[in-house]
Amino acid sequence: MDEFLLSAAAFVLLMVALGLVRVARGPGHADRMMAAQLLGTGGIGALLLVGAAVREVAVVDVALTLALLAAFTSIAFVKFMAHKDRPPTSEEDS
Amino acid sequence: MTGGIVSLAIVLLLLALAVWAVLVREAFLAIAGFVAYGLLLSLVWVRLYGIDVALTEAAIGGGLTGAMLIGAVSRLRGTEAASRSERSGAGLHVVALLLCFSVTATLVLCVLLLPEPAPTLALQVSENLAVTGVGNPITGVLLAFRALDTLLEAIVLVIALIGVWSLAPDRLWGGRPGLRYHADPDGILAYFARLLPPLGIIFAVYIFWAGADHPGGKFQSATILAAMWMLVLMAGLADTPSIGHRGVRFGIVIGPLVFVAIGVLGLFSAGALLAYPEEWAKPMIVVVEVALLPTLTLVLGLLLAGPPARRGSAA
Amino acid sequence: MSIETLFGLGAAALVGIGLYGLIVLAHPLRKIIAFNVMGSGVFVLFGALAKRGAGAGLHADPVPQALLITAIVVAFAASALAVALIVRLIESTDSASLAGDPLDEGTH
Amino acid sequence: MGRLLDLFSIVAVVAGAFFFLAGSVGLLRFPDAYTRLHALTKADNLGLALVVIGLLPQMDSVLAALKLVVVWLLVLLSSAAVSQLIARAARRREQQP
Repeated sequence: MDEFLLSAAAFVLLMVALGLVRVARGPGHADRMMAAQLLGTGGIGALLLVGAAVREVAVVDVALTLALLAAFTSIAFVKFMAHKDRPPTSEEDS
Repeated sequence: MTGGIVSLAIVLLLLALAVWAVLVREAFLAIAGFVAYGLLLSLVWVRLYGIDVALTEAAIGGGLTGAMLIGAVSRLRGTEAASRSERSGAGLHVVALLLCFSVTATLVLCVLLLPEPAPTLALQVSENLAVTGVGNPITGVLLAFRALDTLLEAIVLVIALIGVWSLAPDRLWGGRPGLRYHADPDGILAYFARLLPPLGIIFAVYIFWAGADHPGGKFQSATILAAMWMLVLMAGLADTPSIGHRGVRFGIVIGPLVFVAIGVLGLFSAGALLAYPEEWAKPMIVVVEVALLPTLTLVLGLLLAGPPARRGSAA
Repeated sequence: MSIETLFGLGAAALVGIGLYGLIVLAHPLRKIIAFNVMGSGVFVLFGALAKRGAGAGLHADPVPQALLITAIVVAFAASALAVALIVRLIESTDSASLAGDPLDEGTH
Repeated sequence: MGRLLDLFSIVAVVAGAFFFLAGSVGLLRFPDAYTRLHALTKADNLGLALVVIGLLPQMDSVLAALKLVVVWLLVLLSSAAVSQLIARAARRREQQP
């Protein structure tokens, strides 16, 4: 069983690596964001699989932290894209 | 065997992302690669049985650092193109390659020639852990056996924050850090920023509490809290406090102050700096951790927010 | 090959990659990223050493692991300070060039 | 019983891995940002969901299983919000000259 879970983790990681090609090709920032999102989800999936294989319960906590913080980083990225696409005057009042 | 393949896949992907983050043309892409790299690093820590480290890495390496770099890249104002033309000569590249190759080769030699059996303090830690009253050996090391490191770290963080603040122009001293974000008319971000923080806070409290006996603790907890705070700011639901705010400054110094006070108390009650009297070890560790939590949260969040950039309304 | 050796070798390569970027890249923000890559290489090496020290019922030596946690947090603080310096440099000179002293060249 | 649960885990995890495959292939092969987003959300929501469902029987406590479900819900939530924002950003880009 553990062997199977580890192979599944390796497979998911491989798929994530494939998705990274999209980061390289673009063309827009939106596409790159999507690849980053896939990487986040795939990374969390691989982490859960590895955690179950090595019977380390606390890995679920790591996955929870990642899920929370990945959401936060994604929003920072999206904010940046919005900032870049909009005329720069409306964003700040300093 | 399969475990080896997973580890190999992680290492290869990690190296590919590192090369990407260093060599890719645009800074934005380098940062996207670096965030992915941070995520993979937490997988590395899980493979190396450092769950506490994995938690910290997931929170800081993948989360806060990425958000901070993204914030910086949006303020580069076209300096990127300028510095691309500022190419270093081929000679420097060759010398750099040679240097890096020899550094890596030396490290490889060191890794291959490590002493057997490996030196370790695991035995001493697990023998003495019972005295501290905590069950997580990492927490025991952080707050009892190597408490001085943790104390100095808390102080270093405060100094880093003062360093960041001191970069403000004179007229803005005491003002509010960062941009004022306006509530997103689209509403999704605002909705998200109302939904996520309560969940984040519950989880942060859980991680904080779990830290005594299981992986977790104040660093991870404070990072999550800081991220949730920044999320609320980015959605425009609240404004960053001005750096002259009394409560903020009090929160920033409370952790190190309590830590030092308890450390000095140890001189009288247990005969050494930062020593805990035997019965009182656990409660004192809890007091220090609770005091450090607001300090770490405020410092991490404000480091992310940057130096004051606007005049505070009531500084 | 043991998992410690594998990650140790990977870490050695990461240090080299990061150091190369730190020297060659011109833009300071890129230097920070490269520096973080180099630093994480050191961290992973440290983690591999911690794993080697497993014993007494623990999967790894907790002392280097605890130091790693402080190291990660301090690395973040140092990067934040460096980023603030760069943003200030750009705001006051409109350039991110580290070559020479901008005040001498009279850009403002 | 344990055998049966293991089998259930294997089937669910394999199905989840398939959706990750589909998501990656879609991200690479689909022609524009919106269809790629469609492919991505399949990996996000279904792929991770199936992996989580598959791992549920492998958890040794109810709390751990509950946290596993929360991980999935969090990813679902942020994926929904972020996809919206990504699609909006893609559209804004299109409307600009």
